[in-house]
Order: sequence, then structure tokens, then C-alpha cells
Amino acid sequence: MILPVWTIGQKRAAGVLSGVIAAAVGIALAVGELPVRIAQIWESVLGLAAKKAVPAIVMDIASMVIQCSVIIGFISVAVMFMVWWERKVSAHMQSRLGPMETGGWHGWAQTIADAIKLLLKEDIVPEHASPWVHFLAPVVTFVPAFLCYAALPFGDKTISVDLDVGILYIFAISGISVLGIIMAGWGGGNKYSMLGGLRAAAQSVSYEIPRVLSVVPILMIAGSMKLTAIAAYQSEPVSWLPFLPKWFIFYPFIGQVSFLIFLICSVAETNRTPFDIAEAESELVAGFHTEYSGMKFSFFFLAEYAFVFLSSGMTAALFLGGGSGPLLPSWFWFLIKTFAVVFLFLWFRWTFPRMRVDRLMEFCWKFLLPWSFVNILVTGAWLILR
Amino acid sequence: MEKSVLDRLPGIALNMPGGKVIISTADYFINWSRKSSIWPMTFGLACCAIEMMGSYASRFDFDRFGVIPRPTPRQSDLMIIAGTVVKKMAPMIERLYHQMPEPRWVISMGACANKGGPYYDSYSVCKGVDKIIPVDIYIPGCPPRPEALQYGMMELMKKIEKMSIAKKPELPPLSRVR
Amino acid sequence: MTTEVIKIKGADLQTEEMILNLGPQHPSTHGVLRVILKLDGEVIIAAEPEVGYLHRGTEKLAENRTYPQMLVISDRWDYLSAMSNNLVWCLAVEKLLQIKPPEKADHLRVIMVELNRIASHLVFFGTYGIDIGAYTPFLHAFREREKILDLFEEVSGARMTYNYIRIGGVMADLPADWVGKCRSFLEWMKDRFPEYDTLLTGNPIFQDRTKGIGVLSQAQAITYGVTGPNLRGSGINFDLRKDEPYCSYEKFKFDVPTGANGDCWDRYWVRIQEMKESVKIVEQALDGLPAGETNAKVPRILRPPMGETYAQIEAPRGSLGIYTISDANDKPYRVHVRAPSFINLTMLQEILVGQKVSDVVATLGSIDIVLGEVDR
Amino acid sequence: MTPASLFSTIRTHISDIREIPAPEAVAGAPAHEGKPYRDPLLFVDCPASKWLDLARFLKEDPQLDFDFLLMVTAADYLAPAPKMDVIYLLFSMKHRHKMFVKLSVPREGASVPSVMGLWKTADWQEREVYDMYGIRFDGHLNLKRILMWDGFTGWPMRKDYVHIPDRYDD
Repeated sequence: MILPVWTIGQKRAAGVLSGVIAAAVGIALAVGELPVRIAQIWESVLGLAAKKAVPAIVMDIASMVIQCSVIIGFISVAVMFMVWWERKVSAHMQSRLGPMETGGWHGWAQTIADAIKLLLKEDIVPEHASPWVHFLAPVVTFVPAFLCYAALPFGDKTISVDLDVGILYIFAISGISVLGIIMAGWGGGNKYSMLGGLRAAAQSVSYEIPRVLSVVPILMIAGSMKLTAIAAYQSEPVSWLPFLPKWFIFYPFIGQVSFLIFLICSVAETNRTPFDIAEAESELVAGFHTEYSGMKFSFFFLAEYAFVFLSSGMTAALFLGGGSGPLLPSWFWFLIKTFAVVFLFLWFRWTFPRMRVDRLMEFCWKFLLPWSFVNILVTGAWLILR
Repeated sequence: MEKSVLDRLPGIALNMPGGKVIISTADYFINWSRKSSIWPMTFGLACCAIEMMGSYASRFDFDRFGVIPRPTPRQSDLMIIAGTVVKKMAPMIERLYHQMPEPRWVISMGACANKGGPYYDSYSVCKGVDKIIPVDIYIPGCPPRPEALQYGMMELMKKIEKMSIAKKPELPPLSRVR
Repeated sequence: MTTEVIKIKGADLQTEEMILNLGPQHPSTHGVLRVILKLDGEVIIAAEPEVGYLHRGTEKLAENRTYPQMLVISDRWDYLSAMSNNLVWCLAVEKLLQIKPPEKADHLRVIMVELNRIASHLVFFGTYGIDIGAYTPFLHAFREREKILDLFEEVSGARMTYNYIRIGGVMADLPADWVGKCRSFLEWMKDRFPEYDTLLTGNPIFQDRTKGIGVLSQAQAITYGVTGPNLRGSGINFDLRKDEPYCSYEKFKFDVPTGANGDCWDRYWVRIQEMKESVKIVEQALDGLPAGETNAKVPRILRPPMGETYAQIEAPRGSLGIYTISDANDKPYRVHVRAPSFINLTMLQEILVGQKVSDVVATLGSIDIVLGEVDR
Repeated sequence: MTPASLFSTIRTHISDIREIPAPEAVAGAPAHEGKPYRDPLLFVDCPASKWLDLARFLKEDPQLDFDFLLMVTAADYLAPAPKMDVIYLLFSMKHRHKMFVKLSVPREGASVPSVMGLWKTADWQEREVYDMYGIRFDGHLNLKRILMWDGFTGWPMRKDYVHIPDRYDD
């Protein structure tokens, strides 16, 4: 097999790509376990503050404010990157180039231009829309997306609020955003968006159950709902196979089934393509956000990508041993795994057609749900017999 | 309707000493963002629509300039009239134009949309879309090649670059002979 | 399988129907078609397509255009296959003039019409993928279509409105290396078909969305006068290229794909197989390309004798027919275009009853209409 | 079946239809026109009142079996005598033969029985003839304009149609 001769363009692109990867790995190594060190610095600051008799409540508020701003900053940058990344990945999958002109090399500033333009658009409230519902819908969709990141472990000790019921908290809060979609559907006063909203309600409610049930075996094995505990449980290598890390995905039957069900249901929760019947472009014009223009539309846009990042982050934390990995610091490993799963989401979107509403419900209730019960049964049996 | 910050900015900034600089830099960034992310509406009428689809496809990829077609008028800021404007369709086009949010532009693509094209003597064709909505860019050709459409988009970007928040953009006049 | 609406007997649940406009501007109506749907939840009770949003009155214009000028108007009926429109107009006028184009012109016409059929079915394949929700097939189909448009541009100078087939023959002979380029395109196209099968045809979600949806029985197809791939999808083997061979189609060996039970899947599958057949036809036509000049002798100012004629060909969307009455003037007295898309669309109001909203898009896409031809 | 035998079988059932002869060369016609041409098919003229049972016979008779209505259109004549022709082109899927039926109707207030019951394709084609020529089709379930907008007055395809320019025209 003769080695394919690369064109100049491919050589240049390969060079740039390897340069970017080398730079990223270099930064990661240089930074090392930075979040852990920051925690130590913060302890010393607290000690100093205690000497100066600064009331503890002020320090708590300060730490909370810093953590919130770091998370919100990181998420908006990640979402900006993911929007650009999706357009580039989908373009190259479709043998075309994607954004090239905006902001120099491969249009990196494309999402920034989109965001500024959307902020400056006229804000239209349709005449026969109910104004308050129309106004609140993007807020109710957008805020839960950011609340969930409080309990997401970005690495060994880099988690802002280490809840004992981390997983339950994330599932509960991410359930609220469906309410926003239904409000958007009804608030817009448009028949298409109402259809889209009702479809989103039915879909999210039914896919929430197998999603939660697919995580139950992990809780049974790891023994706790704390995400950091689960991550820690997955970090030591398997006893009889030293090089294989004890990630849940490698558990013979239980790991694969729950991973697949969780992945499918996460795609359904975020309304992405095999299940994007809520904003089905070819049937319902633009689904629930038909009547939204400018900034309110960008809220829906950001909420969708924030949920995609959240779901892939949870997949990485629960199944791929978030943060555990040789050599590189834990937060860097977590980002690599999360973006790998995000790539999977993008990949689904540009290859699969859309399922029909009732077939989609049937798939959930008659296929995913029974399999998640079987999975729990097998885990129980395995735990007893072990 | 109450004036937003952007509407009041020129008034305040201009009578400050360095006001001109603020306005021009604000103009630069606003126009740059509007220019590099124009979202047209998926709205094809006739044969020019196939050439428009061709320009979204792989060879003449419109996405290189940040142009993605949006299905609903609410989220689009450009309407490409690609095809023959028939009198039965004219009221719909007017309604769609008025549903689009404010900084909006119109490209009339093809001879039919410009002046009725090969159907100049037909009883049911509107002789030019500028009879019903203000048009910014006219693209000749029947159908114009995808490169022509993209050149028209470049012209629209030049027109957007010249806009300023200080003066209200005046709409091109409707051509009403009768 | 149409899902019947289960009415809860005796319940006082008051649900009234909703009128939904699949309006003139909609991403998947392939142009400016409006379907007024009466919905009960997601199930459709009644559907009434409304056309005329692209009616340019070409039949009235024909009455003050000379015969060669009508070619320009004919390009814009079914703007995805302009070669077929030119061909049917030229056949009608040649019948009136009682002249026969030379052997080579027939071969060139067959090559161009079949290449145009591939291009038109590629657009169907791409837009049908978008209707069902997969965006990537559209881009790949248009990549192949651009290669065909390059070939047409070399021959006729235009991408979509060719005027290549003229009354009495063709515009000009092939450029020098055109046959080589055409053969390389055919080779490229042959190994694209397995790629399409893996991308869309073999996709279980796609099959689930199209199998058993929008079933058109053979009796319905005949009473609705449906022709073309929609008719063959229902299992009736009727192809004008075989039944009434025009411009030397009888010389080429190709078979006519027919579906089994007339649902969206069969109509889609028939069109994909037709593309493969067209590749075969173009190859045979290229091999047997005779020498000789490409135009019959046609008078400068065309004045066909009195009379009327009906010429029809197998266009990509069905049997496209032209009925012309001439009164020995240089302008036709009356021209009527039997547009296959206009007639195939009539069946929509019966098939859609009982389906879901997402099936409307699948069924409408599978009928593959072009609004320029529906409204003329 | 050849046009002649076709005509004879129809004649036996429905008496008062007339075969339209093919046009011969007019004596004074200039030389280069050549012989007038018409498709070698059967052209039958039938009075509007008899059309429905002729149509039913053509469709149901096993020997003829015209189950496919290819085309419905009309033509407007002013010159020799002001009349309008409604033209039907029938085709048989089984026997693969074709036939034209012409109904000549007066230009004002003409009405023709609708064959929508026999061939469903006639639904839209008759609506188009009504929209363009103003010929009413009795028994049509949904006879309203199909190509022009509802508020349009006048019948565009008639030879004597005068177009009143409105705000969309130059």
C-alpha cells in the first residue's frame, strides 16, 4: 500500500495541528495540578483574613463569587469554541470548508461575530404572544444549564460544590430546562413552535427515566452518589489486568449497556439530531424557537451547547474515569475526554436522519427502559455473587 | 419605542471631546460583526433557488463567509429573493420582510426578481421585487452563477461596512412607476 | 400504515382541530407550495394543497413567442432538468415540420437528457435527505451534480438553462475531449452509489421513516394519472423510453426498476436505481456515437403547417407532454404543457389523510415535485 | 386497435358522435408550408350533453379500457366561428392506445359535465381549465381558481383577454 502523498495544504494543516497539540500539552504540564495549588493559596489567604478579623461570611461570599465567575467564564468560552468547532467539523465532514474568512486562520472569530450581531438585533415580541411567558422562556432554559456546572468534577479536587448527591442534583436541575422549552413553545403564539414545545415535553419526560436508571448500576457499584467518589473509585487499575484502568465502561456487560443507554438518552435530552424533533428544521420551520430573534435566540443556542458539554462531561466523569490518566494533570484529562464525547455528539448530528415522534417514544419505552431494568438486575446479581 | 443604549450613544458621544473616536471604533466592531455573520432566510422561489442551494453546497461554500441559511424570518437578517415574484406570492413576501428584525437587507437575485426577466409581458408576474420591498443589491443573470451571488454578498458586506450608528440608515426607494 | 385516531368514547374531552399552514415559505416544500393541513394533535384529518404561487402564465406567453424563442421559456418549467423540456418542445415542433434530426443528434440528445436525469435525481436524493433530517447527503449529492454541470457548461455554456437541444438537432458538436471527461465522470459516479447506500439507503432510521408511509396503490396511481418514478414505485412497469421510444432509445439496453408496494421507500429506491440505469445508457450512447453533422436543414423563419400534435417524453418527474395547435404562423396558436409534477401532486390530498406531520414532509419529498413545472 | 376500428366500436354504442377528419392541404396555401400534420390518432367530437356516458363507456368497456386520462385542456377559437374546444386525451394502460375527444362549447356561459368521478386526475386539470377559460364543470366537487389568486377577475387564456395593469406591473 503506497503511502498517500500529502498536498502542501495538508502538510501545513498537519503542522499547525501538531503545534497546537504540543502547545496544549506543554501548558498542561507547566500548569500541573493548578486547581489544587490554588486551593492551598486560598487556605493561606483565609488564614491571613482570620488574623485580620475579617468576618468569615465575607470570605465565603468572595470564594463563591470567584468560583461562579470562573465557571461562567469557562463555560462561555467552551460554548463559543464548541459552536465554531461544530461548524468546522460538520463542514469538513460534508467535503466543504466551513467558516474561513472571519478573523484570520480558519475563521476562529466566527462565533464572536455571531454573538455580537445577535446582541444587536431588534428584539421582536410577536403581537399575539403572551409577553411574560415569551420573555421568561429563554431564562428558564438558560439558567439551569449553568446551575448544573456547580456539581461537575473538572478533575481530582477541582469541583466547586462537592455535593453528596451530585448526580441527583444535576439530573434534577437539568430537568427544569424542559419547562423553558415548553414556555417558549407556548409563549411564541406560533402553531409551529407550540407543536415543537409539546414534542419537546413528551420527549424529555420519557428519556429522563432511562437516563437516570442507566446510572443506577454505577451508584450500586461505586456505593455513593458523590461524583468525586465515583471518579476516585475508577482511578485504581483493575487487579488482574494492570494496564486497564477500572473505568466503568470496561465492566463486561454492565458498563457497555449503561454507557450506551446514557449516551443515547443524553443526546435525546439535549434535543440533538437523531432526536431533534423539538426544533426539527424541515418539519416545524424552527421548532420552539421560531418566534425568537436576536439575544433571546442566542440564549437558546448557548443553553443547548452548555447542555451538550454538561452531558459529555458527566459521561466522562461516570464512565471514562474523569480526571484519572497517566502523566497529564487531571483537569486536562477531563477536558480531553469531554471533548471526545462532544465530538461524538457532533458526529451523530451530521450523519443520522431524524426519528418520527411516535417511533421515538416507542424506542424509549419499549427498548431503552426494559434494557436499563435488565442492566440493574445483572448488576445486583453480580454484586451478590461477587 | 424607548431608545436603546445604542441609539443614545451617538448623541452623548458626539459632543464629548474624543466622541468621534468612540463612534468610529464602535462602528467598526458592530459593522464587522454584522458583516461577517449574515444569516439569509431559506427562501427560494424558482430556478435561482437551485443556484442559491448550489452556492451553499460544497464547491461554492457560503459558510466560508459565515453565511448559514436560517428557516425562520425572525432569526435572519437578509432575504435573498431567488426567483420569479408572482403576484399571488407578493403579499407573502411583504409579510415575511416585515417579520424580519431591524438591521435587515434584501438581495434581488436574478432577472425575474430584478425586473420580471423573461416574463416581462406576463399577466401574473410582478415586474421587479423592488415594487413591494426596498432592495439593497441587484444581481443580474438568469440564473446568476453562484459566484455572482457570492460577489453580490461581497457588495452587501461593503455596504454594511459603510453604515454608522450615528446616522439612521435610509432605505433604498421603492421603484413605483405607475 | 395510517394510524387511526383513537377517540375516547363518551369522554367529554373537547379537542378541536388545528389548521396548520405548511405555508408558501417552508424549508421542505421544495419551493412555493402551500398545503393547508387540518390536524388532530399530530395526525392529519384533511390536507388541501394550494398551488399557483409560481404561475408565470407561460402558456399565454407562448402565443406571442416564435417557435425557437419558446426554448428559452421551456428551460424554466422543470428547472432541474432543462434538457428534457428542450427535448420535448423540439420533438413537438419536429413532428409538425415532419423532419427527422440526423443520427448523431439523436445520440447527443440521449446523452444530455440522461446526464440531466442523473443531476435531477441527485437533487432529489440531497433534498430528500434534508427532509428526513440528514444534512450530509445533500452536500455529497451536490458535489457530484457540480461535475455534471461542468460537462453541460462545456457543451452549452450554461449551468441550468441550456438551450442546447435545438429544433432539428443540437446547438453544436461536442468539444474535443468532452467524451473523455464524461467517461471519467461516469466512473466516478459508479463508485458513489455504494457510498449513498451506506449513507442513507441502508440507514435504519431512514428506512423506518419511509417504509410503509404514503402508500399509493396501483389503482390510485392510475386514476390520479401519476407517471414516472412515482408510478413505477407502485409496481406498474410503464416507461415511455420503452413503450414509445423516441430519438433512438430503442437502440440502448437498460431495464426499468419498479417498486413493490408504492410507499415512500419504493419511490426513493426506484430513483436511485434509475440513476444507475442512466449511467449505463450514457455509456452505450458514448460507445455508439456515430459521425456526421448534427443538424437537419431547418428554414430560417419557422412556419410549421396547420395542425395539432401531442409529443411526450419520459422526463425525470414523469411523462412530460406538449400539445400544440399551429395555424401556419410563425407563432404557435395554442400550447399546453402536460406537467407531470402538477398531476402527481393531485394525489397528495388523499395519501396524507391519517399520517403524522413528519410523514407529510416525507411523502411530499418522495413525490419529488418542482414548482416551476407545477405552476408553469 | 387502429383508429378506424376504435371509432366503429364506439359508434355502435353511442350514436351521435362524429369523427373529426384530418385537415387536408388548403388549395391556396404557399408552397413551403408542406402538408398539414395531425397525430395519426382517432379524434372524436362529442356534444357536451352526451360526454358523461361516452366517458363512462370508454372507461368501463373491456375492449377499450381507457383507464388513464393523460390530459385535459381547452382552446379558444375566434376566427372561423367563435367557439371553445375542451380537449381530453385518453390512454389505455392495457392496450397502449390513445384517443382525443373534443367537446365544442359556446364561448359564453359554457358548462361541461365533470369526469372527476371517473378519473381523479381530472380534479385539478378541470379546475385549471375553469381558471384559465371560464368553462364551468358541473358536478365538480371543488371548482375554484387553482393557479390565479381568488380575487382575480377575468379568464387569462382567452384570446380576447385584456390585461389591466395593477401596482405590480410596469
